[in-house]
Amino acid sequence: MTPRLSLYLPGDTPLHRARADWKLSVLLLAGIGVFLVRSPAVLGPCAGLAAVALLSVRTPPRQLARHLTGPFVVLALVPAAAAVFQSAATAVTVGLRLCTLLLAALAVTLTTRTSDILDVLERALRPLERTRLVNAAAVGLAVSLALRFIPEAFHRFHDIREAQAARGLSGSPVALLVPLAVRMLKSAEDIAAAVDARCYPPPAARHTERGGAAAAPPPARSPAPAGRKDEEATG
Amino acid sequence: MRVTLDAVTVRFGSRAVLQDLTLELSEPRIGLIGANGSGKSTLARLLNGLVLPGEGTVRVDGLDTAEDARAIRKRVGFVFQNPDNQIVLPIVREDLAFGLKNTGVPRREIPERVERQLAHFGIAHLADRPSHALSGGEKQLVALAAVLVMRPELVVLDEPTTLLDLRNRNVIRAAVAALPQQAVVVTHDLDLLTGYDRVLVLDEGRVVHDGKPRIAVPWYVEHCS
Amino acid sequence: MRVTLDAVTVRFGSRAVLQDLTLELSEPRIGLIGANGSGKSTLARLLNGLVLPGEGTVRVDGLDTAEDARAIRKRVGFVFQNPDNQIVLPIVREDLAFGLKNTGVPRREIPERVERQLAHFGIAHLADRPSHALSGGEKQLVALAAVLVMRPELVVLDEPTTLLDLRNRNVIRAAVAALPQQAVVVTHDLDLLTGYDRVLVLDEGRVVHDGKPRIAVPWYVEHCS
Amino acid sequence: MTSSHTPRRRAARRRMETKDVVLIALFCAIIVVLGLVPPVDLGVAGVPITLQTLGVMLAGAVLGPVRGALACALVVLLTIAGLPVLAGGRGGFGVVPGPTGGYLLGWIPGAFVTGLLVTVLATRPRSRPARQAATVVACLVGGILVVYALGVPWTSVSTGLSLRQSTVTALYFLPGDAFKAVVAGLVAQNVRQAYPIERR
Ligand SMILES: Nc1ncnc2c1ncn2[C@@H]1O[C@H](COP(=O)(O)OP(=O)(O)OP(=O)(O)O)[C@@H](O)[C@H]1O
Ligand SMILES: Nc1ncnc2c1ncn2[C@@H]1O[C@H](COP(=O)(O)OP(=O)(O)OP(=O)(O)O)[C@@H](O)[C@H]1O
Ligand SMILES: O=C(O)CCCC[C@@H]1SC[C@@H]2NC(=O)N[C@@H]21
Ligand SMILES: [Mg+2]
Ligand SMILES: [Mg+2]
Repeated sequence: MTPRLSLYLPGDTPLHRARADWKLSVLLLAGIGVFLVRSPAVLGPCAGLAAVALLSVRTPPRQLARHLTGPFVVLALVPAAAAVFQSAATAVTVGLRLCTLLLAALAVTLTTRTSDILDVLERALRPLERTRLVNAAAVGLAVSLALRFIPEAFHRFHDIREAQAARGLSGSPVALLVPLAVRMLKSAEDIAAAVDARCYPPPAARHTERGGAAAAPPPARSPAPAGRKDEEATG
Repeated sequence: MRVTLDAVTVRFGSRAVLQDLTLELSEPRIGLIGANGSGKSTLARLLNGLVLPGEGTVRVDGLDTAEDARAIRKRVGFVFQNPDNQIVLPIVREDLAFGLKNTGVPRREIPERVERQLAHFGIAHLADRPSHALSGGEKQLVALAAVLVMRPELVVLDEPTTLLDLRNRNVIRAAVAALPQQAVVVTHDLDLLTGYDRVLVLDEGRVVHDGKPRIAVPWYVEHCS
Repeated sequence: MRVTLDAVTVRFGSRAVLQDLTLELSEPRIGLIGANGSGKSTLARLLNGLVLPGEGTVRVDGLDTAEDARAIRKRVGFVFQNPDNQIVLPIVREDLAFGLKNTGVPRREIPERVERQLAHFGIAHLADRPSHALSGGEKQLVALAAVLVMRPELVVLDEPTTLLDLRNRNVIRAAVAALPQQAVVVTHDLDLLTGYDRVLVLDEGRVVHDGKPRIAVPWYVEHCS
Repeated sequence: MTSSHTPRRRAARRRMETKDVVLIALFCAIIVVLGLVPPVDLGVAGVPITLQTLGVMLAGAVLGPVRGALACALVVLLTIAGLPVLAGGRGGFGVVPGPTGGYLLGWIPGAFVTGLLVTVLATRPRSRPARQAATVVACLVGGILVVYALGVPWTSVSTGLSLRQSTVTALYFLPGDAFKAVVAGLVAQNVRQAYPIERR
């Protein structure tokens, strides 16, 4: 009923065992490198390598086919368009580039746990943290909350659609989205309260911000509480 | 109204939440009790096509919920366990009017029907309040009023008294008792079931007891607590 | 732990939801009852600084909630009325660990404490389930477990048994009774209050009765239903 | 600390509070759900027409520029992390260098500009229809102009098409996106009326 929330396929191949940060770094470098090269003599082997990497993952064929339909459409249509509008040489270059990237990315995506990728991203963000533009703990919380509330939003969307259908309305996007957004906004207050009530942010994150206790969010103060004054405007 | 379930199984993922249920529901007041996770809400949602059976069929007055969901929903009102899902418009009065507009009730009649329903529940003072700023119990009353104002033929209530105080619980109890319609009530509030015609006890997706409340409720208390 | 409210008033817009409350809460088990909308949840939220008083002060062991909210929240656990919004992480096990991480419990200890808490509530089998796919009652148990695992000194529970079946209600009742901590419980389930040390009855933002449950509960039943 | 509140107010303003993080995550969830719900048509060159752009405009218009942009950035982050959060259940690192990668990244400034324009244009006018119209305009500019400004050149780099040819492929999205901007404008205006929050 709810969508499956990860592309990761458990397994024990060399790529599964490889460290997530290595895999992602290689992917990133390949992504840049491939656009610096035009020669099919270089790009061809690259694409071959990517294909081998993907096959080494030993995905069940049916699942692999399903994962490849998206990239396949791109791989078929983009070079075709390039051949028609540009030249055959461009078509080959473009085709091999995308082939390399899409297959390699799929290989990495299938073999790396979401949590591991997020760990790497969080570590990559850490240097930025010193600039005070990024708060790694906040990013971590945002990702977790999003994962928690994607299925919840999905349920709510259905529930609202159902409740409307049960009451005779079907399919007006405005009538559907207004209550969804309002419910999400409304629950934000309770969720934030629940997060605060469990002592977020964690101590490490608090030290990175200046002054320990200052990092505690200023709580709602009535009669014009930070979290609630919004509602009063409704009157 | 007659609801029939024929060899119904519902799965979420690989877990069977309801298993091979065959039932006929036609009594005016039916209670549905059972442990947490036993499948009560799922069964309730089958009755108006909010959940469709993986195997088997559910028929409401002969209509298959998998095929005629729209027609069925017009006749089967549903009060959700969490009233937040149900309240769709920002002002209480508008929310009650919402369903009426959709089913083509003449505009002139709408305000009066809304007022009458609110007054009937003793919540006329909430009419102009923003629906999202109500207390839990207030919301539950509004959600029930919004369904009843549409005068469905069968009302399915999923734990309608959970958040209510004594007075409001009595209001709902009386309201349900006074309904001219058939009602199916899912509840953990066993007192609610006195005077019902039939009580089903669910356990792990199966009906393990089916009878008069006088017998079914003590049976449940003995076997399940 | 001693919580004191001194001439506290809370307004939403122009409506006073709590009016000039002066109270001292220090008994181990305190019940809070009253009609829907009487201000119970608002009072409960005052106790750990989730709502701040418009006028007056709330002190927890001498600390002002308006000033030391963080320190207070570490010591005052709060279980919300709607578990959908309280469970903040996608997997049950992660959700229980969340508060522990925030309070700096050593990483090695976390898994064990989580397991123990889940086992204590008889919901070890839910540990790896996605939080969104729990039934209503399962969610409520997880929400309570997630707060208790943090071992607060005072636990505030806002209607902790509303969605629970008989067995789970007994589980919670026993869990609350066995708490070494002080507990403030908001509830409409009056049976829950037997053996409590003190029960407050709220009405329109004022305490209208305050005493032993033996007296307060019948008083409430008589005056408010 | 309360006493020191006033002088510190401005600094405190800029810091992310829990509720901001929650709002960002929730609107990220809305954007993702909009990609799951309607049937998706994988059209020309595998570039999907998706309702997600509606969510992007909504994020900017309801939450304001900063949080709106961050909600989109979170979608991008989840995509890169390999979660199937894009229309048709796509995701993974491979999306970025693909032909639609520019549009995806363009969501971030797109939501930002939408939010900024709503703040500038739609909070002034007195009449409801004028505010409504201004919100729609903000969505058109932020959700289309800005998003395409990144998306079109990116398509050209990724696919080897010339800039002009890429622009032509973008026309394929235009009618749909214009419709979405109108819906997003109406929704945002209604939401802000039903449940106004401080925008930033
Ligand atoms: N959308 C869903 N996806 C996966 N599992 C689900 C879903 N909805 C319910 N379940 C599971 O199905 C089982 C039955 O759920 P249901 O909500 O019908 O129980 P219930 O009897 O109403 O319980 P409660 O008294 O707690 O409300 C539960 O174990 C629940 O975890
Ligand atoms: N955020 C809010 N904005 C405006 N009014 C509110 C808000 N929260 C609560 N109220 C109002 O304050 C009053 C008291 O609410 P509260 O939630 O404390 O009641 P309660 O005693 O817990 O009721 P219940 O038993 O129904 O949960 C209610 O009338 C409610 O409508
Ligand atoms: O899903 C992706 O691959 C990334 C987003 C691409 C969708 C772009 S956004 C602007 C334009 N309008 C649409 O409906 N789709 C494209
Ligand atoms: Mg249920
Ligand atoms: Mg309450």
